[in-house]
Amino acid sequence: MRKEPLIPGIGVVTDIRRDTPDVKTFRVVGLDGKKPFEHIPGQCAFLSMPGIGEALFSITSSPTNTEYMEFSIKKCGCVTEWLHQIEVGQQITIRGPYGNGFPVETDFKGKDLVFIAGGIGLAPLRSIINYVRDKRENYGKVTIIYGSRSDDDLVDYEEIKNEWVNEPDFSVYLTIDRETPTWDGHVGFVPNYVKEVGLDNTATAVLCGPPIMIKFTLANLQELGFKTNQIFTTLELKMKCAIGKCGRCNVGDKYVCKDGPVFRCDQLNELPNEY
Amino acid sequence: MMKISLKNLPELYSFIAKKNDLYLPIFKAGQVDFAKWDKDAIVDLNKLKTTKSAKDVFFPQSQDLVRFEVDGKKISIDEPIMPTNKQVIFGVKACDNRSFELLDMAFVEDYPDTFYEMRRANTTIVTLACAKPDEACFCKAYGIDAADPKGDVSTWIVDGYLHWMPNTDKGIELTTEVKDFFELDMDNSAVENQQSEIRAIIDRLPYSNIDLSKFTPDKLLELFNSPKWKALSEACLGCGTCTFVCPTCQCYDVKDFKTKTGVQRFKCWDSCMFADFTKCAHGNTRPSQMQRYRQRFMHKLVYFPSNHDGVYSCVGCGRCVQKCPQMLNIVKVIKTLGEDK
Amino acid sequence: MQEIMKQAKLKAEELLTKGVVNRVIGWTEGDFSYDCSPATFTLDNLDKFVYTEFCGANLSKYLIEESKKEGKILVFLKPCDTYSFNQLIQEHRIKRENIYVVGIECRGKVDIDKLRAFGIDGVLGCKTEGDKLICDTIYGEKTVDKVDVMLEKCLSCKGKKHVVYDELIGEEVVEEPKDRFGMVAQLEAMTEDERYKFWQNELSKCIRCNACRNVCPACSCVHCVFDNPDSNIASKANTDRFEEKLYHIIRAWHVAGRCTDCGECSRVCPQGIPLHLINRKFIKDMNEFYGEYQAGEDTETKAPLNSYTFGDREPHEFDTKEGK
Amino acid sequence: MQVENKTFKPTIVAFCCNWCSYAGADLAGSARLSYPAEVKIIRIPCSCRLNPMFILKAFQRGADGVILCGCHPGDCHYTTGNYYARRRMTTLFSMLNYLGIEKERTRVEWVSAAEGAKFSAVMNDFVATITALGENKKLEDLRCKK
Repeated sequence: MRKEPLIPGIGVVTDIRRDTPDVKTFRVVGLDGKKPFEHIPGQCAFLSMPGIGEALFSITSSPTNTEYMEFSIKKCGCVTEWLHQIEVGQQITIRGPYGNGFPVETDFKGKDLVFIAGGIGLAPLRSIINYVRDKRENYGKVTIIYGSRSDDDLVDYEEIKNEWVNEPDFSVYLTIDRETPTWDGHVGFVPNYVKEVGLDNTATAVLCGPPIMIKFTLANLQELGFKTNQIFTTLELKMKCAIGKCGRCNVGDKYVCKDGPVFRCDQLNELPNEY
Repeated sequence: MMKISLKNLPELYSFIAKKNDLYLPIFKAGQVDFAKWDKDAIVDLNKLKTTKSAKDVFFPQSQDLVRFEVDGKKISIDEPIMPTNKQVIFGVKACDNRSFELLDMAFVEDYPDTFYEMRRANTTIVTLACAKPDEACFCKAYGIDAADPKGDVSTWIVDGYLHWMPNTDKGIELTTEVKDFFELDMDNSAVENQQSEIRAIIDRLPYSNIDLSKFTPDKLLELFNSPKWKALSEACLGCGTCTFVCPTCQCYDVKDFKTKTGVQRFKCWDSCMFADFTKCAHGNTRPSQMQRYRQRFMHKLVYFPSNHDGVYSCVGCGRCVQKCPQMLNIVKVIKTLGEDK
Repeated sequence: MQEIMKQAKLKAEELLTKGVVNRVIGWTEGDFSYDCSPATFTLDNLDKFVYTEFCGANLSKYLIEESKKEGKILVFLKPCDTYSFNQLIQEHRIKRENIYVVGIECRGKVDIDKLRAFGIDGVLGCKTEGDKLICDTIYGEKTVDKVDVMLEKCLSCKGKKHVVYDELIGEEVVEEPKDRFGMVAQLEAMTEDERYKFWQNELSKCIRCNACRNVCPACSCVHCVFDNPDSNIASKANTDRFEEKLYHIIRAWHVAGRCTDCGECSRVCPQGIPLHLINRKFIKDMNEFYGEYQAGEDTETKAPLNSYTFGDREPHEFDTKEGK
Repeated sequence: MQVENKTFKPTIVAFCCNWCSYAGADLAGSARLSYPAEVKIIRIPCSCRLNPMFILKAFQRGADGVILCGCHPGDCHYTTGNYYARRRMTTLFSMLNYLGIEKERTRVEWVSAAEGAKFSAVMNDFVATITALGENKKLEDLRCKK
């Protein structure tokens, strides 16, 4: 008999890392100690605790990681609050992968890539950035622009500082919204920074962050000469099933869970403005 | 074709109910709804429309999915109980029967819903022609023929007899089991007469020729941005009556309930008309009732056809026309938006 | 009825033209005479305004949102609707200064479901002639006594007096209030088990569409307890028989003492559950225990559950009444 | 039926006002007056705090009887709380009975901090009443039984 898609499997949290004051990264494996399932960058999984609720998170780890899966989760609702207080060894339920993911093997192949993220928006991008690092020969130059409220709020700062910046043909630009005593880098909002770093407008851009950042960054990218079919972003709406049936996450005739979460901007422009 | 006298139906019911869960339109406290038959049930085959549609039989209002037990940091999952009973649903009208095909598109395509699929596979559908369609019916607009209701077995009630005709293998199987209750009926004229009567009535129903031509996927943005939604949705209370009586509404919620020793996860009907439908930690993408109202009708008339080869997610049963507390309905939407060319 | 409608339309036109109000809330025509919906009008669409025997909908609740908007709104209220209006004023849910109330004559409204239950299917249009209702249907013309197909709320009318208005249209019909508590008393006279069976039968039809709550002028909370996931009672389906009872008991309780008995809950219930019988039980009890009180009669009197006396009866004394 | 009732141990939820009956229960304890172990006491700040939802939830979760104990009218720590509670419970219990719920399943008693003996007597009596009445079937939630 086929398995009911809404019935999850069980995963174990084997490591919890505090990234920022309100973001933790959880390492999850299956009961057999292996990675719960295979995925492509940008896809999501449903995590839940029975009795608390179920919520969809993008998978932060790269598919090239064969041992475990990671989720960077910001505390903002009831499920995430519960997740933030658990300890290593806690079992959770997990089902997935859901969504279309980034077109890493098609549209992105051989291209120069620009990743622009704000705050917890780095979570889905981290998956693809690490994927690109592991399959370096398939992709061109990589530019990463990442901003956050403060230096404390930079997700995965250690990895960025110690690994990403040293990667060949990688340029990493970090920025924070407001000056802090411990920060000697760039200060300013991401959309403005995008215009300052001198992007090559033939590259493919991938955006993820709060709606307001996306809105302004999009405008600025287009000013720089990026075409809408060169820009990709991810959407997030309320979901209950992730299989295109519960009827919540549609934007027009597209279901974010099934047809998304990754959309190209020209596709988005054809959809009603309800996200 | 075969026929059975209406007064012998209770015997037929109890025979079918021996091996199957039998669902019939049953009268209870003033309302007729599909419910499991037992010998005390008051069957009402004359009721044109049950209050709720027949979708409950495949997509019940609440469906237990899985039960968890939580012990410290450990979680265990109890295997779900699958609906393995054989079912017969009797007295389904053409519109409701058509709605099952639409629900199939929603639930069986891509990740199939196993509960739904299993119930579908285990159920034999016996339909019944609508002898007296009413003013709110507009099944004809969707090419449904209420006089020839299809399903696994079609039936007609004419002059004290129920005429029975199997259409599918499942229907033939059921017919073989129950054939002793029937007498052979070589003369189709009674049924044919009724059919032409029904078709004649339907032809003069006010909504039969409602114009759907405006609702095509390429008009998605134009329809979505129409300024008329505001006035259309003005009186909407945001209740779920239309969605819960609708045979094709399929949205659901997944919820947990803490039982005595574990957690029961269940799926239950939800309504896109409810204020909290799309509410989550970061906000609400459809904060106003106008947006929720628009979503429901856009889904039925544009989004669903766009994803399913132009098939509308409406069967013209007219339940929303009759049940909306403030008398808003899909026909008013079709007429209002359809009139601008 | 035609005459009243004409007067109401003229009044609306007059006040709109004079600029006393900038919009009107009333009822708009449908395709059949029974399907008129509440709607707002300006001079542009006033031709669609109707006032017929099917205008049962209470417009008071819409004023919560409407009275927050710019400018004054004209509202047509039937006598029973004015009680809800007063109650909302008392609860500070609507801004009186933004509303121009026109009381409109009412001689009882018709329930389309009752008409259907009477065997009159396929109604295309209706008109009143004296006490009769003449229905044009796809199956020919049918005539019924209007009183047989009236809304439950009209059969137990509180009286035809408007308790609040700026202006009246039509004559104020003099009518003795009808007995509202007959059915409640009948139920009280049953045994516990009979009553349980009655309610079990009725409440098990509930599909939790929330129409009763959403239409209720007393249910004006911005966030209902049943929509709060943290309340642990926010199930959307009556998954267990318990939930239908929980929902209806708590809902009736939350409006106890504020319910004006406008009867909208029973009118809108798609399953025909006699919800008014629950609300009226509270009203009847409070009348008997704490003295006559009619919510919405004025905007000053304290509701029974918001007040007390030293000598109130003790909780276990409710069963000392006759019956049981 | 008789046999069944003998083995039936009801679950009773007693909502006790912090200022009187909760102390009354304490006093009953220190005076070595017994009350049945079936009574589960929940302390509330005032009898007026009792949301009707609590009562229904108690029944849902398996209570067979619910009792509210508060200060005698006139003695409320907050002056008037129990007067409001009295009206609320009167109408609510009347409603429950109207829906067919046995009226014996719900009760309000006024027990002061000095009335340890009364507390014990009330509880014994209430448990005996509920035991005789049997299991709560009319307000049960089957999901809460598994």
